[in-house]
Amino acid sequence: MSCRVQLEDFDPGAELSRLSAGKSHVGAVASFIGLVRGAGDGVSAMTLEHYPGMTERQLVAIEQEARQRWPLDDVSVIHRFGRLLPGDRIVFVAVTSGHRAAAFAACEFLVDWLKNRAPFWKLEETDLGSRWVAAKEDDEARAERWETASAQPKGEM
Amino acid sequence: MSCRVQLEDFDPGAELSRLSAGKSHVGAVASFIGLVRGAGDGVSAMTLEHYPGMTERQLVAIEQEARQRWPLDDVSVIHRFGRLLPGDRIVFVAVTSGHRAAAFAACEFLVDWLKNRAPFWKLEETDLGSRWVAAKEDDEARAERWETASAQPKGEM
Amino acid sequence: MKVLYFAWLRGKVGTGEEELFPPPEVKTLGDLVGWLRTRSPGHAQALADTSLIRAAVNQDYARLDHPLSASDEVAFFPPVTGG
Amino acid sequence: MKVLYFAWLRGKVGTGEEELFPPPEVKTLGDLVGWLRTRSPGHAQALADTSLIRAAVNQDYARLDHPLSASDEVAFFPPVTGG
Repeated sequence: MSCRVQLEDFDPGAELSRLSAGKSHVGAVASFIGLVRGAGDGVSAMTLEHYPGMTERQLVAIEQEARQRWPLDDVSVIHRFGRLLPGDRIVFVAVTSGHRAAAFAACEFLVDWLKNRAPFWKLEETDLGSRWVAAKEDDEARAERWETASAQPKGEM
Repeated sequence: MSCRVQLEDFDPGAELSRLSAGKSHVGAVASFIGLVRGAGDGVSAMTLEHYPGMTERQLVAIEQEARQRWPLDDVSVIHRFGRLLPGDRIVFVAVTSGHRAAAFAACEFLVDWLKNRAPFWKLEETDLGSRWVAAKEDDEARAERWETASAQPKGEM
Repeated sequence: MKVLYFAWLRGKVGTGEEELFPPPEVKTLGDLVGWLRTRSPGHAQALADTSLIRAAVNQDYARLDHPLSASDEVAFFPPVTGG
Repeated sequence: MKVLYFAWLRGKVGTGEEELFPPPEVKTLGDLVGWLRTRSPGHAQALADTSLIRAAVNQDYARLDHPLSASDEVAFFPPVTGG
């Protein structure tokens, strides 16, 4: 598994090639790229703050959980922080497996986890000033579908 | 939508960049790469035969169906034919959307469709000679989950 | 009428494509299968068990009761295995 | 004990990180929240409604009844919005 939390942009093509290079037992590579949306929402830029160390630590646990659920070959996760503009890449998740069902399910599982558990916070810049983005109920509900052991506790903190 | 059925290899990174270039309303890019598996299965190479024209024609229909189900921005499908070696890329599907749930679902839908409806046939080369790969019940079952209008009829042909 | 064969059906029939002029009583895909079986032992073998094969008329999947006309493109093939 | 604040909590508290020595009666995360609220109006405001915030102890999510020791790293933050 490779997990990077970084300021710099990344190259999805290079990551995808690296994950499957020289492997003849990997039939499926499922991947996800998250991009900054802007314009329509009036967002001119955003700054991603994070909790260094906690993401990496939590990702190790969630990857173990994914491996218990599905037969995976490899996992790559990259999450950027810092100031980003609309259209910029924020996050990359790729999963390789012998079969596509496992690759798709594990990739979506990891993306849901990143959205709902990884300690990142978005500060949006708009014409009216900057504001911290509120968490979406929808994201929490999606993550709860998986009933993960490492859930972000709700309510009573 | 872009759909290519081709002999040559493709560059997933270039495709992914093209799909999201200059778009600030696309929040999510879900993609899938299918690779030839070998070694463990005793397969030294395979040749993909196809029905030129039918895939492209059917893909237009299935993409329309995907667009009715999910709000999609763009779709790219590449499927190779000809002789391929273990580790070679066979197929690429990428979907862009404002939100990840739609991108993931539509991408998996299109891959299932390609597996179960697109007119391609694999001839595997093994130590014992070459053999046509039989369709998997599992693939048909996965495609039936979607209950598509353009199903490959079973049984009575 | 253009008739195409793919994968192992092509091997059994001995060709991937033939231009045919079925008699007027061939009105459906099922009629065509019956008529093709009489053309050669290879045709008969390839089309022996319709539960093992799939067909398309003008590049759309079709069932045995699908009506045919002289200008149609018909294809016979095993269940697909791409992706 | 190292205490970290992220996003809008950091703004209200006025710092992202402080090294603190809570009294012995602070045995749980809940006790710590109560004690922190007395440190400044900013702390009180940031930690006023625990339903709006999340916490981690040693980089694992934790609930209010989580026990604490002097060497722990504790973090308070809003529900996450990454990805």
